[in-house]
Amino acid sequence: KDWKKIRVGVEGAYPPFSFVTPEGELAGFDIEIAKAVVKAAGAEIELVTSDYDGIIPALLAKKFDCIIASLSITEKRKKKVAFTDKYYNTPAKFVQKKGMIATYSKDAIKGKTIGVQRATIHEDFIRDNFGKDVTIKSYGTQDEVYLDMQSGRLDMLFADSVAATEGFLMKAEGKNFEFIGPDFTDPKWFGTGVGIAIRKADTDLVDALNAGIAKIRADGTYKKIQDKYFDFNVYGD
Amino acid sequence: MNNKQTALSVVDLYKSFGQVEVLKGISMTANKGDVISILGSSGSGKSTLLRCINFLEMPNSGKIIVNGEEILVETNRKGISKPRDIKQVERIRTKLAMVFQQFNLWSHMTILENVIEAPIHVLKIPKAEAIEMGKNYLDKVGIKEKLDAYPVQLSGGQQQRAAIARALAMEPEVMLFDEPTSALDPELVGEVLQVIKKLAQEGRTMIVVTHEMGFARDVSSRVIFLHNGQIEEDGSPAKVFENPTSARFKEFIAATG
Amino acid sequence: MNNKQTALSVVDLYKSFGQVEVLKGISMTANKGDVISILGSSGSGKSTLLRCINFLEMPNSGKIIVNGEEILVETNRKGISKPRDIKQVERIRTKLAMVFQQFNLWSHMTILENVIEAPIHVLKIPKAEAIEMGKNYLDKVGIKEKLDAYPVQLSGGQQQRAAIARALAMEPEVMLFDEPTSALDPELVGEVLQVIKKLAQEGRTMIVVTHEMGFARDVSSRVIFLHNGQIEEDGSPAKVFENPTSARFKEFIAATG
Amino acid sequence: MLSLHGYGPSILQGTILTIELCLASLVVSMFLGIITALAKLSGTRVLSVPAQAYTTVIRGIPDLVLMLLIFYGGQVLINQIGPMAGYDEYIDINPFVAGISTIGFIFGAYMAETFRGAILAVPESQLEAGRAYGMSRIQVFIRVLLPQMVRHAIPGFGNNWLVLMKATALVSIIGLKDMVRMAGLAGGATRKPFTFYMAVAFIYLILTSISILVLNWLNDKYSVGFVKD
Amino acid sequence: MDFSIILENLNVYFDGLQNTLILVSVSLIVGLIFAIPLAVLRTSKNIVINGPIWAFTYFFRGTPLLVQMFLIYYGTGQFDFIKDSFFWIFFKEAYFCALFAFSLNTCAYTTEIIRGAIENTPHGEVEAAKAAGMSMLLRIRRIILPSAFRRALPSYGNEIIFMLHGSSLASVITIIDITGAARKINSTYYSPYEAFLTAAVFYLCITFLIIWLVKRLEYSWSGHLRRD
Ligand SMILES: Nc1ncnc2c1ncn2[C@@H]1O[C@H](COP(=O)(O)OP(=O)(O)OP(=O)(O)O)[C@@H](O)[C@H]1O
Ligand SMILES: Nc1ncnc2c1ncn2[C@@H]1O[C@H](COP(=O)(O)OP(=O)(O)OP(=O)(O)O)[C@@H](O)[C@H]1O
Ligand SMILES: [Mg+2]
Ligand SMILES: [Mg+2]
Repeated sequence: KDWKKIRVGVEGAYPPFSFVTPEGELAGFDIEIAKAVVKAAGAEIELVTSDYDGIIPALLAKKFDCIIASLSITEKRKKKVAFTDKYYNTPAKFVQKKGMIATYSKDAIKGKTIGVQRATIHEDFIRDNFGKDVTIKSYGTQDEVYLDMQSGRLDMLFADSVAATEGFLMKAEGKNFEFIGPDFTDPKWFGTGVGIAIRKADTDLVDALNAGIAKIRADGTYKKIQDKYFDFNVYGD
Repeated sequence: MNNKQTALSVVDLYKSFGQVEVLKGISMTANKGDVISILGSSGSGKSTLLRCINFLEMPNSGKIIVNGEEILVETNRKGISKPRDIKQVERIRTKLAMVFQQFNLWSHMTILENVIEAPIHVLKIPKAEAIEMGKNYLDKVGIKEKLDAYPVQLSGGQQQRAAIARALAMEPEVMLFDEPTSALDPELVGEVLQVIKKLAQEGRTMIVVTHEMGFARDVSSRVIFLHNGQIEEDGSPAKVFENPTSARFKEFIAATG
Repeated sequence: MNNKQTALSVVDLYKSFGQVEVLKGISMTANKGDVISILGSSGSGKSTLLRCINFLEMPNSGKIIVNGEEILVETNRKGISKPRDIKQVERIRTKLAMVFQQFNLWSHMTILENVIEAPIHVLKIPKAEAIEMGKNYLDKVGIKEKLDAYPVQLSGGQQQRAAIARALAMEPEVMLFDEPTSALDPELVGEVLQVIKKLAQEGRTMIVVTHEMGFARDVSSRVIFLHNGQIEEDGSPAKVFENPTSARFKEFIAATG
Repeated sequence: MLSLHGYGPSILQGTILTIELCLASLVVSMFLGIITALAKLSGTRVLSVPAQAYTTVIRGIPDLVLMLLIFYGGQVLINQIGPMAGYDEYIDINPFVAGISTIGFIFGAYMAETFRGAILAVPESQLEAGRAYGMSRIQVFIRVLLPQMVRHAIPGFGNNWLVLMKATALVSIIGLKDMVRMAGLAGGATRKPFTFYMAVAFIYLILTSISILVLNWLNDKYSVGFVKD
Repeated sequence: MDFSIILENLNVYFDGLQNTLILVSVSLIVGLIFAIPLAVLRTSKNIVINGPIWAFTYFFRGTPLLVQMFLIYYGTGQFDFIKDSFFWIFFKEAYFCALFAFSLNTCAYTTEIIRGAIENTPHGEVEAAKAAGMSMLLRIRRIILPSAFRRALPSYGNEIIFMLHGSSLASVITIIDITGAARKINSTYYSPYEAFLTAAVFYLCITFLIIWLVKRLEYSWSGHLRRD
């Protein structure tokens, strides 16, 4: 199959990686990377939005051809879909109301209510490691997690550190909240970075997109996009 | 026993609907044991008169006196009159049982439940007693075996008799009948009039709006003829049918007889 | 002009509903210009006969021949008979206009629209021409001024006449009337019978199910008496009313006369 | 306030999408509804049994579950059938079309019941008159049955329409950018969800009110010939 | 179809079932309790009394339940005066928000259903009650409402089913009801068929159960309509 046009599944409620501008346009790091990579792969792009918890089923259902939505490359997901190389990699962290607990420990967060986005690595991590000790609340979008954190329905949230910084802590409403505890990067849950997911059958598309990622890394496009959103290296080492 | 004891007085009753004057000064008195037939052509105000007596319609002016007690009326700022004390009206209504032309049995209750409903919940009679009494009255009108049936399951005549039993169970001072037979076939008409006749013989006070000349002539103790909202003829059946004074009433009996 | 030309033949018609045999071998012939009255007590199968003639009911056996053309019937594997060619039935129905007892005017169309509907859409007559013709027929039955009214806005007699106009506008070989006056008050009965009489005088072939003895006697050229699904009496009005051969028909005229 | 923190335009886009979605689904549901109603009334088991199953099952399952099922499952199904039928390309269903067919499919079942009732409400005698005058089955259907059932169908149809309109809110959950989704995104981004959801609630109220006016007008229009003046 | 997914996760569905049943039954009961007096007041001719009730039912019947839920769940969190008030104890809980939204919603629909039934009470039966000397409250209690309930039952049966269907929206505000369970399983196993078909079967069973119960109640309540 020749990939003249690639339909890319994105989310839209995960600032700064993807969000909707007041004019109703999709924007964000994921979106721009998607446009750049697809262009570098020599194809046209069509963006299709989907809720996060349905995004892999939707890919499998062929509603689009690949997912560029901050999807971490994990073993569990690899059973269902193929991944390209990573296009960024950032650790996950807890966020809490300032000063709620002084120092992080497994015991200290016992009994707390923790918000995560549904079907994310963060949900898996909390469920597998703290499932018995805390109350987990799963949300459709990351924005809803922030809303409930702010409104006080949640004691803590667990999310990607960059997303939480840019999407919440740096905003006005995030001023009373702070990170707590270490960076979490265990590849068992957090994988080896964030990649583009593709149906396993479409190996040619994996190659094409990998070439695309390599190309924008090389020609400076990646750096340009990164600098627009972050003042550090999101690609990781 | 003083036969002249007054059960119901209506004094100078006026009623209009909007611009239309329906009753224009009706006065009448029913003594205990009277059976008064009210005759009149369609639209002459017969139903309106009955409905004013128990305040289902609010009269514009005039007095209703039941068993010596006058129903008190007040007029509000807008000139609309209403009962001064709705509790009094409710109490007096229990003394004036009405039997409707369309029966108006409560369709969600069995016949017996229809009959005992008001005695239990309005008169506060103990349930067991009310059931006893209800059965008696159903027996009296001849439909005791139907007591567990619902109204739809009865024929017109049976429904009518159930409605009469319901009225009787209130043991009212006065029973008001509004054309109790007009919706029935000739056979049933006979049936129902028999029941009313029996009640008359027992000495009940009854006011019966009817088109049955035979009934008016043979059963009632007094006949009142309404015309254009006024009483045109009033007297014993013998008198009014033999020597009517009103020309209009003469025409009326000529046409219906 | 040969008056003996056959317009409609019914040959040995049988019809049953489930177990009930309603028509048990009916044979009859209507010549051009005949006005046949069909009499019979309630339930004797009169309506069923008319409805079989234009195949609104499917006969179990027997033949219907309209204007020399036989309606072809076939029997399927389950033993149920049905028209071999529905197109033929549809074509023949245009020659047999039926006037229903309940009129069955199409309630969503005005009177004129009712009249021109089938001529335009079935007979494919140009619209302008159909309107012209429709107005004529409405005039003929005396309700031209109502052409823009809807059926509900007309009195019973007016609706009946509109239904006749609708049938006439098909310029049919035979008109079938099912108790055209039974739902009307005496005044309207007269009105409608006048119209039918006028049509009779113009030489139309008509089959009229009726309870009006007067009509059967004075207007029709032949009277058929149905009883228990069979023809009990058949002949000119003079003959059947003066010298009835069937005992049952004697009773019938005694009761209705 | 009217600019809604700058998100006015995107809410407006969502509103337009909602309206388009409503109207398009309505068309689909009416089409399915009438076919199903006719199938149910056909008296032929091959037609009436599936029609009955369709209406019963659809009305027994929440819209949201059906939507999730059809939206995800339906595409999988199509892509399984496609290759079997010898079609190798991915069959591209755009989400808007998927939304329309999903809502149309669900409300087709409700419409079918409304239409069935309306058809039964047309007196048999009216149809007989048509037959007696030589009309073909199709002519009787188009010229007598349809115009008369419209009137009987309007009240039920109106209810279905109001419910359908509200049900389109659910497409926001499966990712279509209707006004509820836009309000959610805007509310999330500005942290002022109440403002946006309230705005959307009022837009719905306006749409409902307009619909009621139109339905009343339709009802009057089609009462002609049925009520005596 | 991979039945092992369903079988392994049946307990998730049963937990969901429990939540669904609690949500539906509690909100139906609360909604009905408030709907009865509201319906009676709604028939009042006094605009000061029936106006606000009209507005309430118009709002809740004119907007999607989903929007109502978002308004109550996320919307309340926007205001500090609510967050600082005593009520926050309740609105903090997703479960309470769902119950609150569902109850208001079903209350609005039920109010209109009962109002319609009240207005269809045969006029003569009401007059007969007046003529027997019944007070207004007694009339409402003994004649109007019992008669109205019987007429309202078929529509109310539909409302119960709509409420069951509506309850699936609880899943969008973090509650794991039947739908929530299905979404959780879909996102874990990426198998929409297994996940949602199972949920659909659960709902179908409950729906049929409701229909059957309502039919039975209708039968035992409709003795007064049967002629035999
Ligand atoms: N609620 C009302 N509003 C306006 N006019 C009314 C109302 N009720 C009765 N009327 C009018 O009052 C007049 C008398 O009505 P009423 O029912 O008392 O007549 P009636 O003597 O009982 O006649 P009938 O023998 O036909 O029952 C009639 O002209 C009627 O139209
Ligand atoms: N569709 C039907 N199914 C079963 N029985 C029927 C049907 N139509 C008519 N019948 C029966 O056939 C018999 C004849 O009916 P038909 O309508 O032809 O009588 P009729 O002579 O027209 O009587 P009427 O003067 O009362 O109209 C009746 O006993 C009737 O009950
Ligand atoms: Mg009267
Ligand atoms: Mg007949």
